[in-house]
Amino acid sequence: MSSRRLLLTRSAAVIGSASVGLLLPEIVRAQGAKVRVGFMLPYTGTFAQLGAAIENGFRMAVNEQGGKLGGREIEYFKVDDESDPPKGIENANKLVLRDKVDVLVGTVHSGVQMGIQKVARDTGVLSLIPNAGVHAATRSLCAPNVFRASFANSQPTRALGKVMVDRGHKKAVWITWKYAAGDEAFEGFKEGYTAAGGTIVKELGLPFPQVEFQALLTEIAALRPDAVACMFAGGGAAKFIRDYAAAGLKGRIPLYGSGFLTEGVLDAAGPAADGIITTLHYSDSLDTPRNKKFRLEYAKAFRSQPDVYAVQGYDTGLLLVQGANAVKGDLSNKAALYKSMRGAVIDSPRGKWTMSASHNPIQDIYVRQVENKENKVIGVAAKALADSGAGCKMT
Amino acid sequence: MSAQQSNLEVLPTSIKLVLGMGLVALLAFPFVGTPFYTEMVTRMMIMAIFAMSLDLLQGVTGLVSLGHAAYFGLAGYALAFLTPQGEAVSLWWTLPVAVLASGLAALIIGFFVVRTHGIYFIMVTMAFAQMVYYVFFDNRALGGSDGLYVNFKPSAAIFGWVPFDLDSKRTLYYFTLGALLLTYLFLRRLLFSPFGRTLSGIRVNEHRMRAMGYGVFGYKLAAFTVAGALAGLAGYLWGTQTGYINPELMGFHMSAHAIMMVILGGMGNFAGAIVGAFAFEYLLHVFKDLPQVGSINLGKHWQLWMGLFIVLLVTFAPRGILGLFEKFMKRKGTDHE
Amino acid sequence: MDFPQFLIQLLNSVQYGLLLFMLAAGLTLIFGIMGVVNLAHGSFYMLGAYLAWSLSAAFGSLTLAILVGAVLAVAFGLALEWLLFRHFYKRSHLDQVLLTFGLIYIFEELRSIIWGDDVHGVTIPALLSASIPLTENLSYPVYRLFMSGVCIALAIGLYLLISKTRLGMKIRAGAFNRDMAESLGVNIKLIHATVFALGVGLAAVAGMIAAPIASVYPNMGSQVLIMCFVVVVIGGIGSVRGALIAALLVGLVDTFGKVLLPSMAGMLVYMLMAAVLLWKPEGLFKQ
Amino acid sequence: MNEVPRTAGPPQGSNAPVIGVRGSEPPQARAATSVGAALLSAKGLTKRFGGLAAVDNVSVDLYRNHIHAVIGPNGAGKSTLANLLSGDLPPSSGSVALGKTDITGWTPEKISRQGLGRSYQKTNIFLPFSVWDNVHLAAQSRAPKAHKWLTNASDFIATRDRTERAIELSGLQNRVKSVAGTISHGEQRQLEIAMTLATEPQVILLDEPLAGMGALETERMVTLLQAIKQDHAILLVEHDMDAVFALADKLTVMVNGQVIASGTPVEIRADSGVQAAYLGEEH
Repeated sequence: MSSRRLLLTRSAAVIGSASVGLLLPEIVRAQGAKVRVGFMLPYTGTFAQLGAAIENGFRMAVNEQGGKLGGREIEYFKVDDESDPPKGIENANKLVLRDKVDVLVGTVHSGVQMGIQKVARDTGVLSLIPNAGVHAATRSLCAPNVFRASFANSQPTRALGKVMVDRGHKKAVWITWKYAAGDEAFEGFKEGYTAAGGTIVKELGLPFPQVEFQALLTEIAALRPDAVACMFAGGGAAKFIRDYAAAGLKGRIPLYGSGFLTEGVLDAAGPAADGIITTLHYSDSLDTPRNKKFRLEYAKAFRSQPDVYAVQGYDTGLLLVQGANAVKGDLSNKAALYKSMRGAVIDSPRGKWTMSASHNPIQDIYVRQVENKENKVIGVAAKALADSGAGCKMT
Repeated sequence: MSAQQSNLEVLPTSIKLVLGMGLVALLAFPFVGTPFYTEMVTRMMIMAIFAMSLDLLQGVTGLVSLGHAAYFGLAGYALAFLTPQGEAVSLWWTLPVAVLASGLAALIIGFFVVRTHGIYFIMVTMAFAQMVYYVFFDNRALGGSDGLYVNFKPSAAIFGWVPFDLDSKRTLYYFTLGALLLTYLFLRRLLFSPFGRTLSGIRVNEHRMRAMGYGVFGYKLAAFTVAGALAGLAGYLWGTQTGYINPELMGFHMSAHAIMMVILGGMGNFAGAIVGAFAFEYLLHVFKDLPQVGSINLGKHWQLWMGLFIVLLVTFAPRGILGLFEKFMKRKGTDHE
Repeated sequence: MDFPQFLIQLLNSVQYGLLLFMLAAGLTLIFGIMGVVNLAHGSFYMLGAYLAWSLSAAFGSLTLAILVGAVLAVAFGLALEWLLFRHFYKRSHLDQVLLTFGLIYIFEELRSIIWGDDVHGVTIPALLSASIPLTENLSYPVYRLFMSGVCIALAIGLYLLISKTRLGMKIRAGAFNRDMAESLGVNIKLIHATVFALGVGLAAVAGMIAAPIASVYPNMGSQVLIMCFVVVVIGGIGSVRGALIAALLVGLVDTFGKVLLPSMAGMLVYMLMAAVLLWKPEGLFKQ
Repeated sequence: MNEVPRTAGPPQGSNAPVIGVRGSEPPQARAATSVGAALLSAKGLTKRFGGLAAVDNVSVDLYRNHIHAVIGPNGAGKSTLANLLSGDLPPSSGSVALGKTDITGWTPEKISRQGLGRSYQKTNIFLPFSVWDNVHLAAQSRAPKAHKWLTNASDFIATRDRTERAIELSGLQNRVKSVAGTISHGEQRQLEIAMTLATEPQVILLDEPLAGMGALETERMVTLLQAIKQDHAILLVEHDMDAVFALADKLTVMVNGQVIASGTPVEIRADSGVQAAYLGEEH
């Protein structure tokens, strides 16, 4: 089916390029020489910061190659995806059909990613995911032309369970927003935690993106679990951390979480965050030469400190670079291109990682503990952790 | 009050002419436009149908619904649920079912909201849309926050015979254009039917309508239901084109955009809604593609431009594009005398 | 849940309800007295939060920040009223919806240009940062109680302002019948400007008071806005008392909904609204 | 509000009429109006707003071919009475019967469909519509054809005839095309009547149809009212005494929501109480 649709769009593209929509503000660009890379990232709204970091990271990786991909110049195209799922298809098509990009890099928001995934499957364009962890992208809806350089939603939390049990917390309450990312994070936590011998006393949730936690905190206090595991991000995360401390639970019932709980919000959360233990595939304070070098250069290049999103963007760049070099910049040679990307070993600031059969990173997950506004790495929760890729059939 | 403004219900010849030319352009477009723009215009036409459905409430009956997107989304979901994983489903029964589903939802919700007036109506419609939104957003079984795929476009096959194939962008384009024209003609007829006259009577002076014996509740409810069903038609087409349905389709922004389209074009005559939908989508497109000027990327701040545009529009041209156009033609007319 | 549990949840509901009231009060005033639909109300809340953050950073004192911020917000409100809103009182609700929707866009973008898109926190003043233990492992933050206190004071203040002062009398007269009020020598223009600025001020102050526990982030207004709508609709447009009752009701339903019916927590509040409207199509306390 | 000297008002606390027996007709009056049963009959209508009774235990009967005028100073409750009869306001107590049917507490639309039409004190028409559309909309209310979504509204002969008849009767023939908002005040009042007639009521309530009219317009309106009197029962609330006495077969005088007198013009003229209470100020 998708191949048939592919053929259709191709033929349509031929008709299209033969004629030019002069009535419309399309800048007709010369085909050929340059590799056309399209960023579909949030440049406005809640995730704007993440979009910027990802783009910076990506550009950095490419600039390390002298700004070339397999020897070819690059032309960048940008679309603000607004983190608005209904516009996902439209925006992706802007890059694929109008700008005729060879590579689509995006995005952050899972719902929008579903839109990109649709376009990627229908048009066969090479799609690189720098953040969104929605499972379907590398499971039931996986595709040979879709690669993820970040994580699957359940990956960080899958490693969390064992950490908690090892620290003697066998009865836990789980709390998150009731939305896809939350559910998928829970899946990982549940399997990891129960496998390690822990029991989940209760699963709490509140509507996304509500931030009135008090009722649930009260319930947690009443349930008296050994520990609490959670998955929040952004402004909500900052508020949850503060409320958790303010409710006097901090210090009585240890708080664990997916690493995103403490990414980019530590300034906002303040001392309330101290001691929180999270699991993630990266930490700013990761003490390796590779990471130090990366952080130094990034800071020099963009006059700001990189975060996990910058790293993911950077790795997305590295992944593409490897592929492009393997085919000498001829991205139309898809078979070879995909083959090399599947086999890629990415020497990332987060540590070396490889690509799973379903095109999701097989990577180490670190245990981090917040210590005066920093995620200190206190160990490795899981080595070379892979996502199951359940239901993925590459066509 | 906008209710007091005449709505150009009867379109001046000049506008009819422009619309005619527009239709010709639409008919010819797929042969000159690139696939991307063919898709874009298809989407514009879908939004135009959506906007017209709202105009029946907003422009004709004087009911400002801030939750109209709910019915748009519902039909999309209906299509997603009716389409099996492995194969295409028949257009001929799913389309009516989806439209009826939206209509039914509008009937039920309408029963609550139509009893309210003015600001209440605005806010209550919005709140109900939120309710519907959460039903889908919160339930994994209904797709949750990630939404649902429509894996195959509906098939038009009748007993093996395939009159047309919606998988082709161009076919879908003309199919949508057909739907647009039919909806427009239907609503124009409706506007001048006894039903339509009654609705506009309710907009202008509900109290007098009651004093003359009209049961306004029933009429409003009927209008709300029809509008919901037509929004459903648009939603079904959306689902067919994009193949991806998400709760945000029923969100507050979607509803507000529809309102803007109707105002932008000019209310109460449906032609305005079409013009408005095209203009609005096109403006968004333009604002986002604004070039880098010096160190500032104008395109990045598209929200600012959009916001300013809306504020200026509503401040200076509350009767929308057609209103301006008509005024302009009138002035020209008087100049000649 | 056992009885102390229940009491604590009750406290939570009331506390949340009072916060909602503080937000909705300004909205219902602007609705009721000028009949203006203001979708941008949430933006004023956000404005307040960001003001609290940037000013408290500048002055090193939240209290001072709130005082200055309130003044700025009111000034902003006056400017906005003079520049735009006063031209829209006689326009249809439709135009008002459109205007204020456009403003949301503008405010969001300006926010991102001025303050960026980061998440920020505002530190709670030292003397309010303590917590009162309720059970052996749950304690209640003093700041939340302080917020409730502020909200209650506000409620009383508004009540006195509207029903006891000359200004309040004029306001009511204006809302009841502008021509009559004008013939009584009330300067309607001035009254409207005042009320609008007051409404903006209330929303902003709510944002500032809430900033320390809510933290400050983009689009924080939009979520709040819809809740305010629900509160205003349930309470009855223009009725401050109604807003108070409705806010407490919503707080109750939301809090216990999360605990007892988590699967439908998102919808419960809207269902409450539907129920109320079936019973009273114009809210609990129609003016 | 009340410019009536207390002394002239009815005895405090009692609703006893000064003249005439409320409810039943005084003999002279009946003589003048022997036209069978009342088309509309209201018994003991009362409307309280909070404490004060705007309409206090008022009864009226309306007969075909018969104009019943209600006069009284401002705030006497005349318009409130009209609103009670037309269903715009629900009565606090008392009952209204239209023909044989009890319509107490009915909605305006139901009452209108039952055969009662009214015009309003404040011109209450469809300003953006043409005169024709105004009347046509009124005429259509008798055969709404709400289900005919694809037929043009003006294709219904019966409705069109009703519209034309009403327009002719009210003398607006040469105005059919003009927008209602643009015609003169007098014509707008005529349009009010036309719209009321187009709903083909048996009972008509006219709330100050002459308000703010010039002498010429008044004259035209008076003839118009005489013309429509034929096959309708009319309740006329009016300030213009000359017109009232020229038109009315029966008058009811209200003060402070209460009926202080009721009878034929002759009787009312003769009534000293009314003289003092009300008419005095007119002359």
